[in-house]
Amino acid sequence: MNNQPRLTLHIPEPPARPGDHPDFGGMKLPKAGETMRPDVDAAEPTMRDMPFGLIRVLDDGHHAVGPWDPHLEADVLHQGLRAMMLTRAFDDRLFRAHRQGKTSFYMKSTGEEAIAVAQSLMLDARDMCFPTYRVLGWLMARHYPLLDLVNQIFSNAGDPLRGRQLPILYSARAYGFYSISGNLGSRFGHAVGWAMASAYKGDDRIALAYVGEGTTAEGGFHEALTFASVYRAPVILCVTNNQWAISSFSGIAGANETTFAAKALAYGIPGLRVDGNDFLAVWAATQWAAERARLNLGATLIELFTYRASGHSTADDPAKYRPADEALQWPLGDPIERLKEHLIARGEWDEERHAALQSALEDEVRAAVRAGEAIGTLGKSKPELGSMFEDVFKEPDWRVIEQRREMGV
Amino acid sequence: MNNQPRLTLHIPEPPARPGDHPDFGGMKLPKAGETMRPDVDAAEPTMRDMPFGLIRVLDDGHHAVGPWDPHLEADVLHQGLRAMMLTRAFDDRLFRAHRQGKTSFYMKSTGEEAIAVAQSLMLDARDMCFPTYRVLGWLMARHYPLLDLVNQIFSNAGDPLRGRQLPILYSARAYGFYSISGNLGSRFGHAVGWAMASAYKGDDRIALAYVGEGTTAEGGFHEALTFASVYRAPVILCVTNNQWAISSFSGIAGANETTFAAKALAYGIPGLRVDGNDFLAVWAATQWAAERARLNLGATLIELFTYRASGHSTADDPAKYRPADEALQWPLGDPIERLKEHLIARGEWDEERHAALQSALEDEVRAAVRAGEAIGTLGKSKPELGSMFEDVFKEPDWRVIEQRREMGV
Amino acid sequence: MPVMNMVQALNNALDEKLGADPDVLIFGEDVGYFGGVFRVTDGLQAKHGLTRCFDTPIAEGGIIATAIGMGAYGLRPVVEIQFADYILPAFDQLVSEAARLRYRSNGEFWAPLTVRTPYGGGIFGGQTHSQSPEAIFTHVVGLKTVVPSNPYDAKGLLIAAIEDDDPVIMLEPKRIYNGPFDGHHDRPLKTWAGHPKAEVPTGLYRVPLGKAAVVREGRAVTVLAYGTMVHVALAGIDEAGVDAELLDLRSLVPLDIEAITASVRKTGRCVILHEASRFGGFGGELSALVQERCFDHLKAPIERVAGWDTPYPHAFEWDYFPGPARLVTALRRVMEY
Amino acid sequence: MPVMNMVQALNNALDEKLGADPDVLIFGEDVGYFGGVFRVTDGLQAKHGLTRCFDTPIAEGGIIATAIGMGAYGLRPVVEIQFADYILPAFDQLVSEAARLRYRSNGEFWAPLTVRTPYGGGIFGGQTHSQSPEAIFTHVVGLKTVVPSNPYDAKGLLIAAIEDDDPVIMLEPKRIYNGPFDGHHDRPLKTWAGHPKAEVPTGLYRVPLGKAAVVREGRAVTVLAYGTMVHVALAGIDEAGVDAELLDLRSLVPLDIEAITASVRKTGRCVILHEASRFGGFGGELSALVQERCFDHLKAPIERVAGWDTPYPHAFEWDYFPGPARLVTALRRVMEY
Ligand SMILES: Cc1ncc(C[n+]2csc(CCOP(=O)(O)OP(=O)(O)O)c2C)c(N)n1
Ligand SMILES: Cc1ncc(C[n+]2csc(CCOP(=O)(O)OP(=O)(O)O)c2C)c(N)n1
Ligand SMILES: [Mg+2]
Ligand SMILES: [Mg+2]
Repeated sequence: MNNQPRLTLHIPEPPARPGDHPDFGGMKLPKAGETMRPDVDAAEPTMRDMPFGLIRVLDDGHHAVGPWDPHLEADVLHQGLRAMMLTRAFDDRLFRAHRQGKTSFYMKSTGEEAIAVAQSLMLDARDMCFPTYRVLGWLMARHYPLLDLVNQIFSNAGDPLRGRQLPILYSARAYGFYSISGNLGSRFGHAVGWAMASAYKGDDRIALAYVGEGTTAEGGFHEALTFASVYRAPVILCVTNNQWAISSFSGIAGANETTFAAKALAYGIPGLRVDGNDFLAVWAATQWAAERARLNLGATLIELFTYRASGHSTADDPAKYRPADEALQWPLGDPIERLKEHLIARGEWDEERHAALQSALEDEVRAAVRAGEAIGTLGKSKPELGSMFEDVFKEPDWRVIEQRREMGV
Repeated sequence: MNNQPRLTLHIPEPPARPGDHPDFGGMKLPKAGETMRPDVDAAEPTMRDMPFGLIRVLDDGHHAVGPWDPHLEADVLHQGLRAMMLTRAFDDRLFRAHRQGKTSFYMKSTGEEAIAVAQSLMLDARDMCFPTYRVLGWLMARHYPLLDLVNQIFSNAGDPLRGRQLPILYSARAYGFYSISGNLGSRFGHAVGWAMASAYKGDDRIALAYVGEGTTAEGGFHEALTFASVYRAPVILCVTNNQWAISSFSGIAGANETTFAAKALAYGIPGLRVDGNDFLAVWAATQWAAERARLNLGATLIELFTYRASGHSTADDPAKYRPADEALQWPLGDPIERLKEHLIARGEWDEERHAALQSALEDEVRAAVRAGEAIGTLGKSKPELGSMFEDVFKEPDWRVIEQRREMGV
Repeated sequence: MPVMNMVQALNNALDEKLGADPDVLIFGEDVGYFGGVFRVTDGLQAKHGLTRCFDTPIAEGGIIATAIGMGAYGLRPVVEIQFADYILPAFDQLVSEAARLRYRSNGEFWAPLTVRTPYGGGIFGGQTHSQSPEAIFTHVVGLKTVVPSNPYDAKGLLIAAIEDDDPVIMLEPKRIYNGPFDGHHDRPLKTWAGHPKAEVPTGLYRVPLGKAAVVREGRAVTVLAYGTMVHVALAGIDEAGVDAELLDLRSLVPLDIEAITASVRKTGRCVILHEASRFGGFGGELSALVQERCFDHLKAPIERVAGWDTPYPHAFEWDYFPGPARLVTALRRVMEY
Repeated sequence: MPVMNMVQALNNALDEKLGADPDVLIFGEDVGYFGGVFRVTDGLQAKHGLTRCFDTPIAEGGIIATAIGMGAYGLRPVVEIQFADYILPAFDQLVSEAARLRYRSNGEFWAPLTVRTPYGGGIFGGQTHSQSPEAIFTHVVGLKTVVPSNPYDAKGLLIAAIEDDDPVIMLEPKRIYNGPFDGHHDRPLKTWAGHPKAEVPTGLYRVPLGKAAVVREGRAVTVLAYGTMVHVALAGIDEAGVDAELLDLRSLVPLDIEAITASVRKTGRCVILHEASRFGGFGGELSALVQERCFDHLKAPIERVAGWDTPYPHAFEWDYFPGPARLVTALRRVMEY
């Protein structure tokens, strides 16, 4: 052993830090249309290279190409575009509301809007999404009332969650949107259990769940995948790889060693790697996975390859740890721009209509925020105080009854 | 969706239950010598089929064949054979000691002896093993005193762990053997941390850790592999796939969907699948992984394909959940028999010497048990009572000082 | 009336709930074909079918997460954690998810799961098959924790737990699965036969969560206990020869504060008995509550008799275990105060 | 002497330990290049090198497991869990492994790790960035738990924790990272400037684990507090106008039982203040201990002022938080008893 090198501890580092020039040139990106589309019932061994491809539909000329083209009606694309634009307009406005002191916290999904919007539109109303904090698009695509969002963010008297939760940790059962919590990843396994319950009951509803690429390191991620694989749960398990987990680049989660989609290989389930900024690709991959799930073929893991164009949250300043212009260099572009250009290329859209829609959506958001402000921003208006003692259990026990009395409410 | 089938919940079941005829005929087993041996510094993408092969060296005629033949001296093989036979003799004797009421619990490693013995001999004295309860062979290969084992099992005045632990949950730092605990899998990550520490210090020591195939489902397994991969820890992570986890067949851990070695693909590290009943194959795979580790090339996952020939523990009756003769049908035979036949085929061994060794080892074990009994079996002799209040912390605090006083010791 | 031990009573409760409610299902490590390492689910898969009672991967966090998701869908999962010592990998799921889902979603989702798990020592299980983790659950808002001490209560509490719309942890004192145990480990084993609480009615009945049982009436001192310790308490009271009132708490959360308060106000003395380590144990909460609510009635300090502040050592099981002798000492001290 | 806030004092402790001991290293989520979401590790990677202070995957259990393995090798890892709410996925590692390794191996291996984690509410963090989980650690035999209330103690306790050969959890009250906070959330923010305990010497010094500090001497009632609540207690005592003695416990395990007992024996009254939910909280243990050891000296019931038995609701942060008003009520009640 003595003439062998001394061991050294390897700590991964991102290619560029503040002051460096961001360079995605080394990134190997298959062309649109290049990655094959297996049959949904293809044998697992034949799909083992899927995690190393990249499902892309929109080419550089904004045309839909290749085996994954879902051949969507323009109508669906218009719905998608609108929901994505609404998501971004809402994010921008509410982020500013935080800066103005109107609430305690906010998180944007800028650059990632295609993911939740396409998946929300693709799945059924009766299916259930187990969200992260970065999939507002799901609710936007399903026309969740903006005012309810604003009231939740302001924790005011109109808050549908009665002030219980940090801003944006929504719950919206009627919209197929499970309760979010601050804890990363701890609902991934709930999606599997929910899907198993649907199968147990002979129902036809399926579940979809999200985690960020950083969160894939949690043990619960593995446990959820193990259960999903063993019981062939009808669930779509999504990893939103936006390259960053607060200040940690994806290499800290293992991205330098393999893809996140490759984690599917550990469980013998298909792992798709998808351009997350390509609305059509996200739709197509989701459709494929949903079909598998509904045919009792089990779970699919989907890595949605994207980029977190904004800071992590209002508490974050990304210029401290990555080049300020890194987002602009992202080789897969902006999902809204790309869908817009596709519609224009199809002759279904133009710049004027786009600008008009943009300003209509901004108005809609502004009106909702005004209505929320009229009820009250954080601390200026509250749900009924006594409600803080409700729902600890279905029926209160003597502890909260006594404590509520002590508070005099 | 309406003309689609109703969902059903899939619960995996083993091929045979008590009363059925065990049939391993469907098992796809590559021939000895068939699975290729990549260079230790081969690129990860070129090794992605390794988890689906099976590294075997001993062929049906008991000859060592193929690229993985480690070309070992007979001397090493004799050491290995002796340690394996000693392990089995000890297991049999102490299992009976439990039946005779001499202790509270025992677990055997029958059928799996090649694994720990080969790995213990292959690695260096300064390396560290993070064991399970089924790798007694590690200590046997390194000549750990039998009497210390017996005393630990009897929790008597001679117990090196002073009565703190359930029988067989040894700790033997000087033998490169980390403290075992009843909790499954919770030391897998310690091995990674230990190996990272070695790398941090520029040392050349590496770590090896075990879990059973059932335990791979625990979240900690995934977290350990994630850290091992991200920091390229010099560690060998072993899954002992003995087909059973108490009464649950390996399909409950995902074996029907893919191999356990394939879990390596999730982390971009090599995953070797090895005939765990083939001493030479285990040695060769371990050597390959150790070389990688020492060359700063990082971690390897090894699935050791074997069969738990005995019950789970003294508390278990396997005839309740699997065919009574399933062990005999195991297509990869018995590790001791196979190494013995190989030595005979090499002209280095014969039946007489084998029988003589067997009875010498039985004598050795009997003598150790007698010596342990002379000190005392469980409850008949104890370490000093006051010692139960020591080592909670390095220095006792007032609580244990007061409580010890209350006990009058 | 059928006579059952605790294992049979629990099995019977599960059997009847599986039969009565198609939304009830059972899973956990080795609970399926084999019927569980303590045999509590014996025969249930054969009788009710593969999907009603099945084995899981060894991942306690995954088991609880799956159960929460099923609960959110509308099922009533009953899961087994093989030993309470191994519930810790699921602690985050229990605390951050099961216990908080109803509150944080303003009642949109909830987690009506029941977690059964054998706990406690006295079986030479060593450090990791002997622990009593109740205190780390009782502090968690949103979790209920119950502990039966006999077959009748075991069945009734389990049915009540399954029917409850909130997460319930049922700690099953494994030392008394097959017979009551009073701490005299050197005496012959007893079975449940002949014990009045081993008469277990067929059919669904409930022991309500939140109601203690007065096991023995008395005027001199109140003893609070649960699980195995109820039997130890009876022995200790007997040996001390004091006119003690013994409360079997049965449910730690919700706690029957009225029964406790009424008893201590009557007796003026209180001794708390549990097997878990003393420091930070549930006895601290009980002591604080009693002191707060019965201060003027107290004639002597409230005493705690509990496991030592060490792990549970294999060789010294009976030195760690707070048996009748330790209770007798405490009772005498309290009475002589 | 340099004036530091708590973040700076902690950073300084880490900086000096990294400089003095090559076996000390730091890791956790976002602690490397970025310096931690609360900036406690700011600049340490740049100054001491990539392997001395680095980012980890988001896996709290993995972080603790890695640290235990490093500790077994011989290093002294200091890890950060980004919020105490997120320490739960690592609970099994802390309890079953870190806390038990020395005992079960009869001293062959031990786990000298330090776990730093910001805890407590008052920053509008909602349910999962506000909790105070000390009680689930103080019950665990083999774990030490400390809580500083000012910059001087923060540095001294952290150094002592790192040098300790047993696992230590350091709960950092994030509400007072940048300034003392007395619970009057509607008053202007204070910084540490001018506070005597913000004078932090350079160089290595220790605040011993297990020693409480008498923050204010008094004869009428003893107030026990730690972390942020020390400042709330000062305000409440002031507003109640009582001659209270205030003990800052600093270390919950090991606990300075002598200081507590001596004080309550002197004053005859005791009020315990903590931010965690009351039921099963650490206050229960404190109350039980005080009652057991000072029974004859008690002139009034021991009171607990604590968070309610609900999750920490975002909108009602200040209704949940046990501020000075609640303490004043308790102090008056105790004094008038
Ligand atoms: C269990 C847990 N650990 C740590 C945190 C703190 N935290 C919040 S967001 C975040 C990064 C998550 O990154 P990723 O999973 O990639 O999701 P993204 O924010 O990029 O969408 C961390 C570490 C948490 N909320 N929960
Ligand atoms: C965390 C944890 N969960 C459950 C158990 C109970 N248990 C002990 S051994 C065992 C089966 C382990 O099977 P496997 O990992 O395949 O190892 P093998 O016994 O086959 O060597 C179980 C479930 C435990 N000891 N620890
Ligand atoms: Mg991310
Ligand atoms: Mg096994």
